[in-house]
Amino acid sequence: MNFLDDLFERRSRQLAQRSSRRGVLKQLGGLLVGAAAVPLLPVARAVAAPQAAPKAPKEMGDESDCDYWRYCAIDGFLCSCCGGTKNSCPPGTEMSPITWIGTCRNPADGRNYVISYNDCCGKSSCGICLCQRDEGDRPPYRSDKTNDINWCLGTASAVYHCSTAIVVGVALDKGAK
Amino acid sequence: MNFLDDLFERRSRQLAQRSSRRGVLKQLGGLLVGAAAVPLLPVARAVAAPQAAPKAPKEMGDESDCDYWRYCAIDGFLCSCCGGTKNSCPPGTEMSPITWIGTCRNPADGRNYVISYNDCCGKSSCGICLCQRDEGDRPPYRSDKTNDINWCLGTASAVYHCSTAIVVGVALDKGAK
Amino acid sequence: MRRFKNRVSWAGLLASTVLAATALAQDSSLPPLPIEATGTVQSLPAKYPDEWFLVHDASFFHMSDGKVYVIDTSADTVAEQVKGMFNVVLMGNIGQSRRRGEIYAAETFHSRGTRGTRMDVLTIWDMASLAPKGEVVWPTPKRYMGMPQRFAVTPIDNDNLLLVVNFTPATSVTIIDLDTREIVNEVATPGCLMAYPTGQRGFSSLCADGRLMSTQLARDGSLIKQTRSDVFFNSDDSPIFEHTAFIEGTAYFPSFSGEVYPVNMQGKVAQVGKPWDLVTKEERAGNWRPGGIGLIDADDHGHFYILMHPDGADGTQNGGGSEVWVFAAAKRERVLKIQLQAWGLSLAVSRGKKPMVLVTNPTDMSLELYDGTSGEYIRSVKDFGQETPLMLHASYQD
Amino acid sequence: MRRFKNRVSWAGLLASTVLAATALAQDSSLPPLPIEATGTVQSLPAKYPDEWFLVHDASFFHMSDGKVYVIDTSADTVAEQVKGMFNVVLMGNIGQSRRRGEIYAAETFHSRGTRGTRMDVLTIWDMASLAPKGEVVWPTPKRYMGMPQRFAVTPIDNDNLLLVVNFTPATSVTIIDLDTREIVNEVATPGCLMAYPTGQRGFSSLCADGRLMSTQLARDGSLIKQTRSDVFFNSDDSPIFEHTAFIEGTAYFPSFSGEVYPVNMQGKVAQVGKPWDLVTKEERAGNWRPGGIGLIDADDHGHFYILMHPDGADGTQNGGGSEVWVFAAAKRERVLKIQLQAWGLSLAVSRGKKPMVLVTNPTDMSLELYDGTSGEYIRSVKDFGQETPLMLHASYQD
Repeated sequence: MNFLDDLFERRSRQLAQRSSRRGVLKQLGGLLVGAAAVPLLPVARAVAAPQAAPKAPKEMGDESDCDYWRYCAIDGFLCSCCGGTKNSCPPGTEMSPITWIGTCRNPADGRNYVISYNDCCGKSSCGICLCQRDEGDRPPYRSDKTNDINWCLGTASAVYHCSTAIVVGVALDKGAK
Repeated sequence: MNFLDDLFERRSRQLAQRSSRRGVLKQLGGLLVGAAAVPLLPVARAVAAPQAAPKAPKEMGDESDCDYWRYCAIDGFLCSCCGGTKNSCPPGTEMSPITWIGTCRNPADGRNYVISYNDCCGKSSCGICLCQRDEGDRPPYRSDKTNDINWCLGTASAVYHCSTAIVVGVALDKGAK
Repeated sequence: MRRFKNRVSWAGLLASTVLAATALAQDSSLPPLPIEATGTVQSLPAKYPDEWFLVHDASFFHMSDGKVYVIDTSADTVAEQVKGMFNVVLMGNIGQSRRRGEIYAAETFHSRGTRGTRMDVLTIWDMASLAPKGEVVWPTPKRYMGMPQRFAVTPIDNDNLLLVVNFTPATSVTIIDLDTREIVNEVATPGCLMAYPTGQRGFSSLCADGRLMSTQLARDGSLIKQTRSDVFFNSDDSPIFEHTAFIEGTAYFPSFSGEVYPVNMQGKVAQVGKPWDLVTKEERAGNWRPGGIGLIDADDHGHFYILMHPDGADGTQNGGGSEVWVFAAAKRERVLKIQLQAWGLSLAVSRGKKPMVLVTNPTDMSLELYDGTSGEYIRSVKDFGQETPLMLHASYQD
Repeated sequence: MRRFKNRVSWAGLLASTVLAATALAQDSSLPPLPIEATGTVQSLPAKYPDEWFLVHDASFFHMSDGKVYVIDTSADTVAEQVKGMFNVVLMGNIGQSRRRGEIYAAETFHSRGTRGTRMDVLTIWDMASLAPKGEVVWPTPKRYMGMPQRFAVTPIDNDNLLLVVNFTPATSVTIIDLDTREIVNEVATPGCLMAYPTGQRGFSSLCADGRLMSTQLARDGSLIKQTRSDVFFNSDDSPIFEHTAFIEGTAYFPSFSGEVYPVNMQGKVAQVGKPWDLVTKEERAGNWRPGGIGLIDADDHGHFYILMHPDGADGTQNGGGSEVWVFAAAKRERVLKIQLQAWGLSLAVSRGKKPMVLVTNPTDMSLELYDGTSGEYIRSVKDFGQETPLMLHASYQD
């Protein structure tokens, strides 16, 4: 019955994932006017873990799974499935410097982290592990919170390939998005 | 059970049709050297049907069906399904002047006709009614008989959209291909 | 199913096809078929019938090969339904001019397919020939790229001017003279996006701070004035969709939570009216909410149609809905609920006497047609080579 | 199935996902995660392991967006299997140089996507970075476009020269110096097509009249001599495939009817050997025949692998097969039959000690991996965004 399994897996993906160009990558800050700007992040820079600490920083879960904690506000193909990782681009692509910031809770330590969703650009749709999590998504007029925009901006090519999720700090408060 | 019907229809199409870039359009003549040439056709030009003839020329069948008699050596998307007809291109495309010639038997009159399979070019794959009938197909080194080549040659754009099947004469003998 | 498990049957299937094609009756006394012309190319009517739609398949898995299909939804077979298509590369957007018989497509090319120099182009398609009849090239590429929109490429001023939305992420609107096919101006819309026609020669944009900004233009496309409305929604807590339906000069903007904001766009400045509920108290308890991509559209009879889903929550707003609800806008009254076959992601409603609703079914990416008056399911449009037909347009978007 | 009939469950599904993600155990005494670098891009080994394949998805429904995926077939999950990809536009062809660590892709661009000026380009990809490191532009576009081939882009002369096949329909071969990345010559191959490496610095082409033509080149790519073989097959009645497998300098060309022609390519001129049968008398009675696109490939142990199907007839030659047969070429002996899970359309065989067979299954366009020694089915590679992965290449095509 492989045909059937296959079908339903596909349908499931379609239903759950194809329904929107999930924000892929989004933009720092709210009202950018006239030219690209780099607004302040709602971020307290995380202290690097002490070398001799008895405990090490920890994450849990599968970074190629849409449910992975960092992907709370991602939308697009997971670079982890495309030859990249959760925080690096597949070979031969270019990471977009302009991103949208999400705030995700790391279940391992209970902290909220600011996650930068940097797109990898310059090759066409990776096509693998399409992941749509619209939590906190807003329409494109709210550009700091939207995932319906192609964030391959400021890159040599505007062609979207996949999305990463990079820890850029600990969130000051849960509400910061 | 629409999901299932759909699945099997799709599988069926894949099995029967996706397996090769069916010749789409093919080239007149055999050994073209150095530059495109227009060799003689193995064709007796059909006399136009007399105006007062008691009987009219006749075809039968559905021209959007891969089984339609003219498509005996076609490979590609049927223009009949793409906004064109069996012998005309969809709006905004350009018909390739370089074609492959097949010989198909019209079941309505029992005659063998020479059919020119002219590609329509300049827009990307129509994607509809992919029809693969490899009868008489030969590998690309036998270019007058191959359907594995993109025959959008001599057109402004080399992009393949769909294929037509045009009656260009009555075949002198059944063997002419 | 058995025939696919039987590994030898495929070849047999082919062979039997061949036999069937030669086993028909024949009459050899018939005159031979005439020689046919080569080089013939079809054309379409300059004004498309009401039953025709433009189906924008952004090809999410192959964005370099986006397509817009012209579909006659009144026909039964795919061969009759598909009237033609044209390509729109890299998450483009389209607009239409009935008066000029033109479709405008904002698209993006790179000199090496997916790499090399980027070029943003507005391609002008002739509706009758479906051939390009002109183009406008951006001096610096900056057009808005994202999920398809209805108001990112917008003709105004009796189709004398065309507005194209930009995003870099700085926001602006490029203004094109449709007679000369030249860019005549670029107007910054700081913090605001999209171009909803407003007044005789202007447009409004939705702003991140919960306002609308209305821009008035002169005949030559130069800026007369920009006016910001009061704050009327909160884009954090009570966002409205950027998708809207126009009925007699009023744009109806649904909110995530199930209200609708009527905005009078007939004057020089958008006038925001009082929002009203799309859902009853009971429905609100069931978290019925609007959702989808192209989730709302209007007919010619004062009705708008909107995709609704139950169990709405943060994250469901883009996913579509299981029902289409039809409202008489002026009366603020729901007049019909259409239960979809499976699910709907985007919709469009035909113009004319008999409104028909075309809906993208995301479970198989087919299109389903419903009678806009009775809600009856009519037919599906499928197997037309589509990958992700994410935005539907009635053939004229006035 | 029920969950798709239940129209409210989709939204619920999403919501439960969110809950699940926040319901795990936590230890707040852990030090916080460090800040991570942005801008990191992965790279690959300069020499790919034996288990890696290049999967050419010509994207038959979106040819402007063809893709080549680098796939590690030894891994279990798609995330581990996919090492990267690059685009190849419009029915391209690829070749590889192990010595240079380069992949060559002949592709075609148009200035407006699917229209405008055509440009034929050889793009040189670095295997380690999967980034383009050079290109060669045709002065006049003429490259061969069609179903993907293994011998349309062929390095020769210890990878000093690259051959690219042209078809307009006039046939020729463009010769590129891989040091300077310049076109050094174009050699007409009248009536003959493809470029099979022959001798130290030459190639052979298959001719419509049933011959092979061998072309000898000088170090600078200039033509020394072209030699036509005797007629050894009839392209009407007893055609051979243009697909072949090289074993120790001999190319094995299967015929439609189930013979194989060994052609010694070690000298300056191709020497055609005596054909022998792939099928027994009984199998011939059952019309077992070769079929497929990339239907034949070789391992490093003197074996070739070929897709075979029963009930063969005129028209089945491109359709693939239900089995892969493995032959010890020197002994003219079949050593293994591999029953495929469903059907195979193209195959490639890995190099190295343990040959593995990768097969395109056209029923769902997945790839299936089989042990080349035991015939055992190992795993599938699927859901990697593929549309029509029509040609497979072992990671080094020596």
